[in-house]
Amino acid sequence: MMREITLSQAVNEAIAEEMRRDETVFLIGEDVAEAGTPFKVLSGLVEEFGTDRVIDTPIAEPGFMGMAVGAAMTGARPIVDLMFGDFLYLVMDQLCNQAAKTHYMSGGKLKVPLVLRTNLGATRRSAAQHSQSLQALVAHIPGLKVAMPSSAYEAKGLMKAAIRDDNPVVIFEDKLMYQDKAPVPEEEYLIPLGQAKILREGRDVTLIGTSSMRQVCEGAAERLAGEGIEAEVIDPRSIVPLDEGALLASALKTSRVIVVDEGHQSFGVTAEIAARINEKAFYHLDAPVLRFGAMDVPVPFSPVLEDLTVPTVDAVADAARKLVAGELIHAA
Amino acid sequence: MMREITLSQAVNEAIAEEMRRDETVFLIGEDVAEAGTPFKVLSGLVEEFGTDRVIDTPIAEPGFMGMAVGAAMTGARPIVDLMFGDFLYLVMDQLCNQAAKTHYMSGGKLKVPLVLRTNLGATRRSAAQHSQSLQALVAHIPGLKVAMPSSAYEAKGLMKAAIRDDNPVVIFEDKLMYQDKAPVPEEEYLIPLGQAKILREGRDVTLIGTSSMRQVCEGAAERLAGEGIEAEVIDPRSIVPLDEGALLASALKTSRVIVVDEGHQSFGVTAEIAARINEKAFYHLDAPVLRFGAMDVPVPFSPVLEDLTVPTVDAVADAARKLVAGELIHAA
Amino acid sequence: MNELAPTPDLPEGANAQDYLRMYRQMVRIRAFEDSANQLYLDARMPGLTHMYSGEEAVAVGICEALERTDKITSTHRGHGHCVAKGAEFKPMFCELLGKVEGYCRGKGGSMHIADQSNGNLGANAIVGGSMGIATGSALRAKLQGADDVTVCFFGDGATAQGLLYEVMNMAALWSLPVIYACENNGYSEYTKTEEIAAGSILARAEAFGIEAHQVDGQDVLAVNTLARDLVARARKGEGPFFIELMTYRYHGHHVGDINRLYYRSKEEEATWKETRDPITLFGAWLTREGVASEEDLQGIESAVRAEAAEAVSYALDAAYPDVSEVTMHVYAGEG
Amino acid sequence: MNELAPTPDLPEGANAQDYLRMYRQMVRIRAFEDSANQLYLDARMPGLTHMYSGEEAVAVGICEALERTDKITSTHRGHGHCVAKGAEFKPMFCELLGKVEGYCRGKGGSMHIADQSNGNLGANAIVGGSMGIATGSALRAKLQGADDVTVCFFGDGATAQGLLYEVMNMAALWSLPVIYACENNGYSEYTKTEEIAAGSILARAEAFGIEAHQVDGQDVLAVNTLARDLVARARKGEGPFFIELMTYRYHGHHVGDINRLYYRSKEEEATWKETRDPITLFGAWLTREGVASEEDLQGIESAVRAEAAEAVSYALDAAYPDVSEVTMHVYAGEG
Ligand SMILES: Cc1ncc(C[n+]2csc(CCOP(=O)(O)OP(=O)(O)O)c2C)c(N)n1
Ligand SMILES: Cc1ncc(C[n+]2csc(CCOP(=O)(O)OP(=O)(O)O)c2C)c(N)n1
Ligand SMILES: [Mg+2]
Ligand SMILES: [Mg+2]
Repeated sequence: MMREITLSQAVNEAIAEEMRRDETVFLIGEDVAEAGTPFKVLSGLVEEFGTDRVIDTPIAEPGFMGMAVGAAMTGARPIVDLMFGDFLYLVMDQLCNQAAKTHYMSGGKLKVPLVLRTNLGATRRSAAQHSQSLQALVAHIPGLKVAMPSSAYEAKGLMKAAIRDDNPVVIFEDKLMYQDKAPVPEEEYLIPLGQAKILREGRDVTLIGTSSMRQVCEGAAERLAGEGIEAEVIDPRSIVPLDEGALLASALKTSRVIVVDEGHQSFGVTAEIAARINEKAFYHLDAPVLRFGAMDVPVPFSPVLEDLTVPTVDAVADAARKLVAGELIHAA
Repeated sequence: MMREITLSQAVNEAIAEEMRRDETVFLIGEDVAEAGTPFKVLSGLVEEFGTDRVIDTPIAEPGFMGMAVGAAMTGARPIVDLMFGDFLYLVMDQLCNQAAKTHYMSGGKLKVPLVLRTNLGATRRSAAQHSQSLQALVAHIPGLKVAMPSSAYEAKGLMKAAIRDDNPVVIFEDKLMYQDKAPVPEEEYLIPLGQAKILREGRDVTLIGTSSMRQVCEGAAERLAGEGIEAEVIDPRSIVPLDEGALLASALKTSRVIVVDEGHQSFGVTAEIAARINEKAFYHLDAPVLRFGAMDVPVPFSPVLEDLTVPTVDAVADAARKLVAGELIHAA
Repeated sequence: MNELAPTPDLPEGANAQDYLRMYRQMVRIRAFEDSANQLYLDARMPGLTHMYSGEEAVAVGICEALERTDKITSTHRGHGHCVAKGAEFKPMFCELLGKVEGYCRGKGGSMHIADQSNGNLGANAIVGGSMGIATGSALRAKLQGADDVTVCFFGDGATAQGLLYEVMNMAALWSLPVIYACENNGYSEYTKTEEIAAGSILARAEAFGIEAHQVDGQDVLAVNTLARDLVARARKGEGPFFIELMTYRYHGHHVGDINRLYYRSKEEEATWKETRDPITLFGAWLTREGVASEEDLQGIESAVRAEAAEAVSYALDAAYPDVSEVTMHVYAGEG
Repeated sequence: MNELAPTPDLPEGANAQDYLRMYRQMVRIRAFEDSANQLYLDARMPGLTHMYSGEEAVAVGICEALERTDKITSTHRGHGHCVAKGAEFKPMFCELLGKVEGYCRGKGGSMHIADQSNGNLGANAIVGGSMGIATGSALRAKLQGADDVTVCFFGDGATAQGLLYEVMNMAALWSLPVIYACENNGYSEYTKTEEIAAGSILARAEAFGIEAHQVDGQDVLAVNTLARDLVARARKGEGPFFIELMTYRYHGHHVGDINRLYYRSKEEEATWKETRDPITLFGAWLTREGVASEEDLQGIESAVRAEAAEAVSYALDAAYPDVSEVTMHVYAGEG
C-alpha cells in the first residue's frame, strides 16, 4: 500500500528533493530556518541545507520578494516563503510589476524562475488580515503561473514542477490542510502545471473545486451519490495555466456545472471559470454555471460569523440537486 | 447649449467644488501642487487651497496611502492621487488590508472616507509598467468601491459622489481621455455609485463598456446601426457597487450581451459581469455572453504590438454581428 | 538594573493617585493577559493571541502621558495598549471570544481589538501596518489645527518594514505630532533582534532628522517621564519623536509558542521575570517611597483579579453576533 | 568646483586608453541623448523618454570600474547606464523606436532598455523598483561564491521608497556585494530634493551600518576612483556600500518637460551647464594633463556623432516586430 503523508510533509519533501537535485534552489522568508515556519512546514531543511540555503529574513516582504526576483534573474531558483497569503498585497509590486513582466519586457532575454509559496483559507479564527484567499489577484496578471494543490499528492508534484519552471509560480497551500494525509508515492513524480484531474467521474453534474474546495466538492458528490445523482469532480490544480479542455469536456458531458473556490466570489476565480465555460459550452449547458466563492465580506473573527462566509458541502450539494432537478436558480 | 469641458477640467472642478464645500477634504500625492500632476489635472488647486490642502509628497506611495487611511479614520476626507494605476500594487496593503477592512473589523466604529484617484489605459506607448488597467484587483476586495468614469460628465459626478462617500472609493480615469470634451452642466450634480447609464437604446444586442471602452461600444453601435442592427450601449459607471439590475434588464431585452473592459481579460472585470449575467439571465440568452478585455500579455512598448492588445471597435462590432446572426462563436 | 532609581525626575504635577493608577493599569494588563492565556489553554478562546505580559510599563508609561483625545495605533500584541488607553475588561473579553458586545462586535478579535472611543485606532495584524495610519492621524491633527498627538506602537521586528522610513520621512518634513514607539522586546517571532536589524535603530530615526531616545521599558517612571516631555513638545509642533523601549515578552510569541528553547533560554526568561519585572519594580518603588503599602498594592491586585474574573465569566455567557451581522459593516452607511 | 583636481589619485593601472575610453563613453551618452531628444521633437519616437545628459560622469565613472560580469540595475533615466555598461547604439535606438532588433525586441522601450548580455538587469519604470533586484543579484553572487558585484542606480527621489531600507538592512546583515548608487540630481520630477528628503541621505545608509560616501558626480575621475575602491572591497566581501553622487540633469524630467521655470531657474541650469559639465571638465583635464589634444577629443566627438547618426537612420529603417510577437515571451519556455 502506498504510504500516506501530510500535505506539510509533502511540501517539505518536494523542496528537499529539489534542493538536493539543484544547487541553485534556495529558500528565503521569515522564520523558515530554525523555526521551520510557524506551520512547521519547513522543519529540518536548515539542518540539511544550512543557513546559506534556508535563509531567515527580517520582516520585509517587499524586500525579500524583490531580492528573490534579482536572484532568479541572475541564475538562482529562489523559493520565497510568504507566511500568510494576506501579505501578498505587500509584495504585489515586486511580483506583478517586476517578476511577472521581466521576461516579456526584456524580449525574452531575462528569466525569473522563482516560486512564491503562500497560503489561503479561512475558519482558523484569524480574522480579516490572516484569512484571505487571494489567488484571483495574481491569476489576473500575465506572466505569473498559479497553482492550488488540493492534497498532499498534488502539493508535492506541483511544487516540484513549479521549482523547475522557468517562470514565477505562485503556490497557494490551504493552511487548514497541512495535517491532512494522502497517499504519496515514494518515487519521484511531477505534476505539470495546467493539467486538471478528474477525481470522480459522473454524468449528471460537474463540480469544479480548487484547493480545499475539492473536499467540499467531494463531500457534496458523496452525498449526492446517495441520492442517485452522479457528480463529476474536477480539480484544476493550477488556475494559470488553466486546463480549459478538461473543464469543457466535463461540462459537455454533464451539461451542468458548479465552480467552487474559497476566494471572494465577486471578481474572483469562479467568475473566470464560469465565464469561460459559458462562453465555450453555452449551447450544451442545461443551466447556468453556478458559482460558490467566499462571501464578499472581510473575514470576520467570530466563529459564528466566519463559518457563514465559506462555501460548504451543504450549499454545493443543494445547488447541484436543484440544477439536476432542472430548477431555475437565480432566474431573473 | 450646455458648455463642454474636458475630462481633466471636470475632475478638477469636482475636487475644487468639494474642497470649497468641505474643509476636511484635502489632496495628497506626488507633484499635485505646483505641477498639478504630470497630466495637469489638478492645476490651479494649490493656488486656491494652499499647500496645506494640496500636499506634495515624496515618492512613497505606500506611505502616503497609509497616511490617508489614518487621516480618514480620524476625521478628514483625503483624496489620494496615484500618478499611474500601475502603482496600485505598491499601495495594495494599505488599501486592501487597512482601508477596505477597517470599518468591518472595528464593528462599524471606524470609517475610512477616502478617494484614491488613479488611471488606466494602454496605447500611450508607455510599456508594461505604465499602461495597466487594474480595476479587477480592487473590485475583488470587499470594502472598496470602484468607479470608472467614461466621460467628463461621469468624471465630475462620480468624483463628487466618491468624495462624499463614507467608504474608500477607487476612481480610475482613462489617461487617454483627459482632453476629451463632453457637455457638463454648470449646476451641481452628483452621480450615485451603483447606477449604470443606458447611453443608447437598442433591442438586438447589449454592449456593456467601462471607462473608455464605452467609446469602443458606441463606435461599434454606430457602425452596427448602419447595418440595421440596434445595439444597446450601457456604461456601468461603477463596478462596485455594480448595477446588476440595469445590466440584467438589458440582457433580458436583447438576449445577447458583449462586455468590454480594458483590464486583462482573464480573471478580469468582464468575467464577473459575464458570469453574473449568465447566472441570472441564462434562460433568456440566445448566445453566451462574450467578453473583450486586454490581451493576457504585459503591455508591450512597440506601437505595432501595443495596438493589438486592446479591444477595438472592429472586434466588438464583428462579434456583435455574429451574435445577432446567430453564429456560434467559440462553440466547443 | 534591578530596582528603579530611588528619586526619579517626578513628572510635574504627579502625585500618589497618578502613581497608583499607573500601577493599577499595569496590574490590569497582567491580569487580562493571564485570563486570556487561561481561556486559550482551556480551549475557550477561538484562534490565537499574543501576550503583552512583561511589557506593561511601555504601554502604561506612554498612555498615562496621553489625553483621551490623543490617538494610538496598536499591534498584533495589542491588549496592553488597549487597556492602557482606557478600555474596559468586559468588552475586551467579549471581543476576544467573538461576542457581539465586544469592542468590534466580535468581528475583530484579539488582533484588531480597540476601544475606538478612547482614540485607539486599532490593533493591526500586519506587522508595521499601522505606521501610515498613525502618521496620517498626526497629519490630520496638523491640518485641522487640533492639538492631539498620535503614538504609533510597533515592535523591533517591524523596523524592517520599509513603510516606517517612508512615513518617518514625511513626518519629519512636515513636523507632525507623532511619536514612534518601538517596543524592542528582543525578538520578532522566533528570531533575535540582532539577526534582523543591522546598524542602530535609533540612528535610523535620527538619519531622518528625528530626535530619538532609548529608554528602559521596564521602568514605568522613566518611560512616563520621557513620554510626558515628548508628548508636550509634539503638541507644540516640535514632533515627530522616536522612542526605543527596551523590554521583554514573558510568554511565547503567541500563546501556542510553548517550546522556546531553540530560540531563547529558560535562564534568560527567568532573569527578566525575576529581576526586571515592571510591576514588581514599580511596586517596590511605591512602597519604598511611601506612596503605598504592601497591603495597598495587594488590594489593587485582588480587586483587579476579581474584576477580570467577573469580566471573563460575563464574556463567556455573552451572546454571539446574530448571523445577519456577517454582511453588516462592509460598507459604512449601509446598515 | 570649476575644474577637476589637477592630480587626482590615479586609479592603479589606469592609462591614457582608460581615460580616453571614459571620455568617449561620456560623449556617447551625450550623443545618444541628443539624438533621442531629436527623435522625440521630430515626433519619430513613440512615447516619452528621460534624458541622462549632464549626469554622464556618474554612469561612466562607475561602470568603468566594473567588469562585464558585474551587474547593474538601472532606472527610468536609463540610457546612460545602458551605454556605460557596454551597449551598442543600433540595438538601443531600435529599442527606443519599438523595432524588433532592439535589445528587448521593441517590447521594453526607453524605460526598460538594457543590454542584458553585459549584466544590465534592466531599466525600471517603477521608481525604486530595482533595489530588491540588485540586492538579490548580490545575494545570488554570495550564495554561489561568484565574485561579481552589483551596482544599484537610483535617484534622490527614490530614497523615499521604503524598499531601499528593507534591502539595505538585509544587504548589511549579510554583507552582500552590492553598491547603492544614489544619483542626486537635485530633483524628483518637479520637486526639489530638500522638499522630499528629511535629514541626511548618507546618514540613512550609515544607520544600517553601511559605509557611505558622497562624491562630486560631475568629476568622472573622482567617481571612478571611489568606485574602483568600493568595487574591489565589495568583491572581497566588505560590502555593501552606498554612494551619493551629486549631479544635475540638463533637460526636463522627461523630454516633454519644457517649461521648467516654476520649479527651477534658467540661471541654475546655465550655471551647471557652463561650469560643471562633466564632459567639458574631463576634456579640459585630459588636455591639461597631456593625455589628449583638443583635436583628439574633437575626433572622438565627431566619430561618436557619426556613429549615432548612422545608428539612428538604421533604427528608423529597421523592422517592427511581427504581430505574432505580441503573445511571445509572456512565459519562458513557450516560444
Ligand atoms: C507583514 C507581516 N509579516 C509577518 C507577520 C507575521 N508576524 C506576526 S508578529 C511577527 C513578529 C513581530 O515582531 P515585533 O515587531 O518585534 O513584535 P513583537 O511580536 O515582538 O511584539 C511576525 C513576523 C505579520 N503579521 N505581518
Ligand atoms: C513608484 C513610482 N512612483 C512614481 C513614479 C513617477 N516618476 C517617474 S520618475 C519620478 C521622479 C524620480 O526622481 P529621482 O528618483 O530623483 O530620479 P530622476 O528622475 O531625478 O533621475 C517619478 C515620481 C514612478 N515611475 N514610479
Ligand atoms: Mg519584538
Ligand atoms: Mg532626481
